[in-house]
Amino acid sequence: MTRPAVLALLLLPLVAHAGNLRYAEDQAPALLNPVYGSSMAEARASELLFEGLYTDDQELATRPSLAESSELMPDRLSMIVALRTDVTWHDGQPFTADDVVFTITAMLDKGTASTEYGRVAWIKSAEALDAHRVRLTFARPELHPEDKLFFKIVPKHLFSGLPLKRGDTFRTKPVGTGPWRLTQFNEDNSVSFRKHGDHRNSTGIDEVTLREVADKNYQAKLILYESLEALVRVLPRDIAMLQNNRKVELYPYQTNSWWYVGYNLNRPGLNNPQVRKAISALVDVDALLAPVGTGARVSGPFVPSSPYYNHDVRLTEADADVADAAFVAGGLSRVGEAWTVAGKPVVLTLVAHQSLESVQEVTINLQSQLQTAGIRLEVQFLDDAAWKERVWRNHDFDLMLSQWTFDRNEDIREQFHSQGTRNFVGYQSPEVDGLLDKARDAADPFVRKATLRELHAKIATDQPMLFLWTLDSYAALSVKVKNVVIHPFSFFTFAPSWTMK
Amino acid sequence: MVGGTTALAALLILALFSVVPGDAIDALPNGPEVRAQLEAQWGIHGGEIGYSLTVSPGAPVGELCAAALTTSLTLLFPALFVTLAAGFAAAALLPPGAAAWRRGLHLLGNAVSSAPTVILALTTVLVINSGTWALMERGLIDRPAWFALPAEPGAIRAVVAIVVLAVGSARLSQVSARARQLLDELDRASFIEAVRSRGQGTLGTRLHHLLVPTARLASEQVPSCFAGLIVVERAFNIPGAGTLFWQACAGRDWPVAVGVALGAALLTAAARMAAETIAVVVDPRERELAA
Amino acid sequence: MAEIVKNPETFTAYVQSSRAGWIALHSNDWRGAVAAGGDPAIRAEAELLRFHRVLAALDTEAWQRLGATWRAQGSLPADSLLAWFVGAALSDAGRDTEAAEWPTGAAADAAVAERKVLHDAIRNGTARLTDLPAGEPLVREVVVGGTRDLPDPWRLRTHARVDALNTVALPLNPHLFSGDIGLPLTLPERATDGVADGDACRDAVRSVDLELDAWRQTASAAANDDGRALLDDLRLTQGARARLLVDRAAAVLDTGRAHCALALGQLALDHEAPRAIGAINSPTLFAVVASAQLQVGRPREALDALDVLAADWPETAGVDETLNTLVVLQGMDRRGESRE
Amino acid sequence: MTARLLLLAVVAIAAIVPYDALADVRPSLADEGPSVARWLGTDHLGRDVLRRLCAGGGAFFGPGLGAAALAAFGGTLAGAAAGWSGGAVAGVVRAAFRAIEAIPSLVLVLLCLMALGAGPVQLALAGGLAGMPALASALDARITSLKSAEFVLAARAHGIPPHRLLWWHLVWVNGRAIVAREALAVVGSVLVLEVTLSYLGHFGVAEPAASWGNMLSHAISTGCPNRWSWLAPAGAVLASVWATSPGPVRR
Repeated sequence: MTRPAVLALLLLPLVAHAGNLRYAEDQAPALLNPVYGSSMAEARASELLFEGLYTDDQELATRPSLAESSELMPDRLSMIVALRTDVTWHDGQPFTADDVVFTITAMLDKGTASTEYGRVAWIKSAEALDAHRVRLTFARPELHPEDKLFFKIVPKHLFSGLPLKRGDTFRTKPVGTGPWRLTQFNEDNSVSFRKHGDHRNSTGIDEVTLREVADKNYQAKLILYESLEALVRVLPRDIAMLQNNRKVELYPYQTNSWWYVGYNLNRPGLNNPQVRKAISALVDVDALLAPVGTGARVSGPFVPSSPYYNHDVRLTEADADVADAAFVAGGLSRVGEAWTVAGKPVVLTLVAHQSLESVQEVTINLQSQLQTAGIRLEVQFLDDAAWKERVWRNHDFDLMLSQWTFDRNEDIREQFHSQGTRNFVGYQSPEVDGLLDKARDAADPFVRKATLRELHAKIATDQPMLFLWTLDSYAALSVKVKNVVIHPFSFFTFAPSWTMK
Repeated sequence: MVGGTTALAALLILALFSVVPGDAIDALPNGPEVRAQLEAQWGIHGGEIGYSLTVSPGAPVGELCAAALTTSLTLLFPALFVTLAAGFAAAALLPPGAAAWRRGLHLLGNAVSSAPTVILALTTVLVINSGTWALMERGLIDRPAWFALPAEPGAIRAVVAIVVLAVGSARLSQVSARARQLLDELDRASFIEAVRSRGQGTLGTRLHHLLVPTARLASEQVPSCFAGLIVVERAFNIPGAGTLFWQACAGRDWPVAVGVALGAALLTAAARMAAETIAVVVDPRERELAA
Repeated sequence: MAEIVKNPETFTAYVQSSRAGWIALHSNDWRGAVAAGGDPAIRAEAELLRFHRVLAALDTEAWQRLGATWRAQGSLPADSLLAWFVGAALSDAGRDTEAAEWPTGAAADAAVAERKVLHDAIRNGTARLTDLPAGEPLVREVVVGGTRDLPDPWRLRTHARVDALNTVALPLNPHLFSGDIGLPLTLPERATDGVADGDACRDAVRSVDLELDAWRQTASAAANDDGRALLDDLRLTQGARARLLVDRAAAVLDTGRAHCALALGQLALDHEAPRAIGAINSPTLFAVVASAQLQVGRPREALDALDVLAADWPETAGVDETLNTLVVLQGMDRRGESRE
Repeated sequence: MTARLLLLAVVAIAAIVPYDALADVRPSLADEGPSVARWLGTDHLGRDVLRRLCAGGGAFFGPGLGAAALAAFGGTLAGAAAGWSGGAVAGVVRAAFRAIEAIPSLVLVLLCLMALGAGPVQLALAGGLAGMPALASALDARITSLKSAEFVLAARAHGIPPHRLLWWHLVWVNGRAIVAREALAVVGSVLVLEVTLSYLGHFGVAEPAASWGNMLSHAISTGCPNRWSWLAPAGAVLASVWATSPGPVRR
């Protein structure tokens, strides 16, 4: 990696501003392999690089992408997908049925331990009939299987074989079929993408640059200073500054995301609902929300405007008497200022991802509230690798602070089902499993809605998590970017049709 | 003399790391896999200094450090030069009986220079950005290409970084104080009187005699300049040895950290050796001492 | 408005006539303004009329899309009254050609028939709006695994009809401020592609904004101190701009330019308090944005806009249920994604 | 000189005032300007800026004193040994210190903190180690220059035992001013270290405890509108750096 050092100093690299869309993320994705995607930053970057068999059109209806057409068998247990023949990978290799089969079998393979396993669990097997036709067989009869074939396809020829591993070199040199290809990971934590020459539909923007700017405050200044063209999430307090600026357009979009404090139900004490209710009753959530910004409180795993939100469920209130009664019922005893169990004062550890927005304000505030109530809380900020290991894999924490973002289907199965791949808190409730299955298999939308509202009430009573709030979210784009349509979840789905003056 | 300093520095750092329990590689989520991969691919085993663990797993430390140091040198050498030039200029600006405004200016310079590099860097970026933005808002200037430090890479960002590096953490005030001493000694020196009495210009002799102490002064500034580098590269988003060292420390990647620390020690030792060789070449007395 | 800023005394005198009414009208609390009576009441009635008209159109569109999507998926239950409700909503809204595709005739259910009679009575003035039972649903059908709650399809149109009865001929422009500014917001001709149409409308508003900024400078320069205070505290210019944009958005929405209406609505929204009704964010703004989002194919985002109205306007509960059933229906077979 | 010591005394006394960081969190009072109750207003979490400023002094003063003591102890021993004995011992000691000086202080401190973990004791150790060479060589230079002075030769002639001569006459009488000044400089260097580490993250004083460094980075990252939330710590840092800087004549 020799670098003409002196030249770098003198050469004024004229970044072509015309076709270069620069957008900011709190943390650059460490891993660009869609099989292991887990953060929103990775989802957005994957949308630029990779494609699925089907995708959303601008009215969010399903339309073919890598697939040309498909034919569902009469018994609805299998389908044959005809693939496009004019698609090439970024490294020039042709896209074939083997890639689709490889991706599905890799994600299904337990050894891969893919975070996206839930999205292919319904496919029993996949086989390539010829270079451009794939047969998929399903575990259960499916009505509209193409609605579930949005997951991204990876190239078979760049992997040494199954099962895939998180550390594969593909993570730093990703190759996809998407409208942009990765040119390089730059030294200053930014990632550059360039238009994929022979992609079937032309893109209005030649280059896209992802720039990691950890400080949210500085992000808003950068778009004001026109050093960025797009900001995925604007902090509520920066909106006033951007709102009356004539060079920036604000696009409100709902990301169905809610924040929560998760209790580890496998830890002694926290597995007792009384103790969990007591802790929830200690926290004044409105005071917790104040330094973070504007949003709405949530009483369960859905956002208030969701069809599944049960408005009859009351929000948790900070009530010392309720907490004291619940603690005593939970077997704790008060000694002086602190709550103790078996003589020892209660000390809980809370883990949070270090690049979570306003994480420090929330954790310090929470520590303060719990300390005045007699519970000592120790906070650990984890970097990406430690977070994945301690939370995703080992569930090694007492409390955790994080947020979930859902697409418009708000499918919370992976979070609350006893076998859910994202059930970090270890919530096991046969009744909830039953309700989840009933909702999934319901044929009537009214029934699904009523079932999930009932689920909301049940989860709120069990309190596996203290549900906090959903934040108002805004994207800010420079007026130079035209023809902008933002996909509510993956943001860049319609980016190929954007244009830049 | 050079070998001695570097060897001792290396011994000290490595001794420090025998204290570290276990191996940072285990902190990695796929630690065991990466360790196995490293051992298979490059035949190394735990404790080897050769390869990065977390910053860019598997990359050879030597290569990483070399590349990073070359970038940092493009900041370090100009910064040293600026420190010396500004130091002597400030010293020359303040002859013993200087006017009040000169002394005031000198005091102000010392105050600014005494600010830690962190605060100096942050304030400089803030002032430049908001100042330019105010001018742009009023339409006095149109948008400069380098605008919005430190996001845009470019020569202006490098120049501002160099100035901050040269001035911060009392580096400039130390150099100007030492320069003042040297100039005073020179004025009182006997041979200057002799030359002046012969009616010749004394500039040539002065420069000749300043060369050796200036070289020594420069070599003493190298360690503190390198320390400032870590902060300046982080504040100005310049990927050099400072950023690499910081990422290594944050990620507990001690092979890379040790590599950069040794690089810094080597750099200082080399600077000292250069100063000594200049002294030997220029000053005959030093030559007898050295022989 | 320009001369009001110059000599605010005329404004205070004008407002004295019905102080509570003006305050309510200014903060878009129309029911309060109607209760206060006087000139503000007349203006509030006009606002209520348009607000309920936009909601009624949204309700009809929601029923139509729910029925059409369900029928397209081929799983529309034959035994349900839903199809009849879609027909009833469409015919009541006068969209007879589309109503023809849906079953019509006498209501099969007694409660529904009785509710239809009550609605007709209210509309011709023999009954009062308060006789209408507030709660939803109108009909609860038992289904495998649960119940199906169908909301009242006529409620919003009845509200609109009642508002029309109460609205007297208006002496002057319903919105005191927007009309007076005389801002030339001329929207461009409709572009073929929806999104391009939205961008064109956005640019038109941006050019008007520049003029508005200039106008505001001159106005506040000419005004004396309390004139300037009036301008800033009451945010008169932003309020007038919002009303102007909402007027145009509602008008453009009727001609089917949903993207343009959406752009105007988003530009009118006061982003500092995006989920609150206040001096700038009027209920009609949220109704227009919801309707535009639905027509642009984003029923989920329409729900977000309607959610703001749920607290103060109980009559929107029905259209909210219809819309979120449509959202659930569109995602029946999908498997959702979730990320941290 | 007295002004500098006075200022440091104020910082030391302010640091002793007890401050419960967590009890001070009041989000309802966030971002308030100076008021009667809170002279410097509050930060983004409603914490009193003035109280945190006082408590923040302790975050660097404690480790600073520890580092100064360590540097003074080690430095005096080594400096005296090198200065007095000369020859082989001096060579070894001087080479060792030149080696430590070859490594930039921030690099050495970061390596120590990475190895030993972050915390006030570790910061004191690292600061002391980094400050030792300067103190030692200053004392060493002083002693070697005085060793051959007449009064030392005369004292020797009068039969004053060498170790008493070294420790009392040379080190205490003549050297203590140097040691004091260098120790003061070490306290200043620990302050700069603390502010730098807090800006870089990871190894600084972790919130919710108060330190001038994390007050600065908190004010910057949250963009707190109360100017004093960053002006106060920045001013305090600059004043303290001035107070501990040993003045132009260093060596």
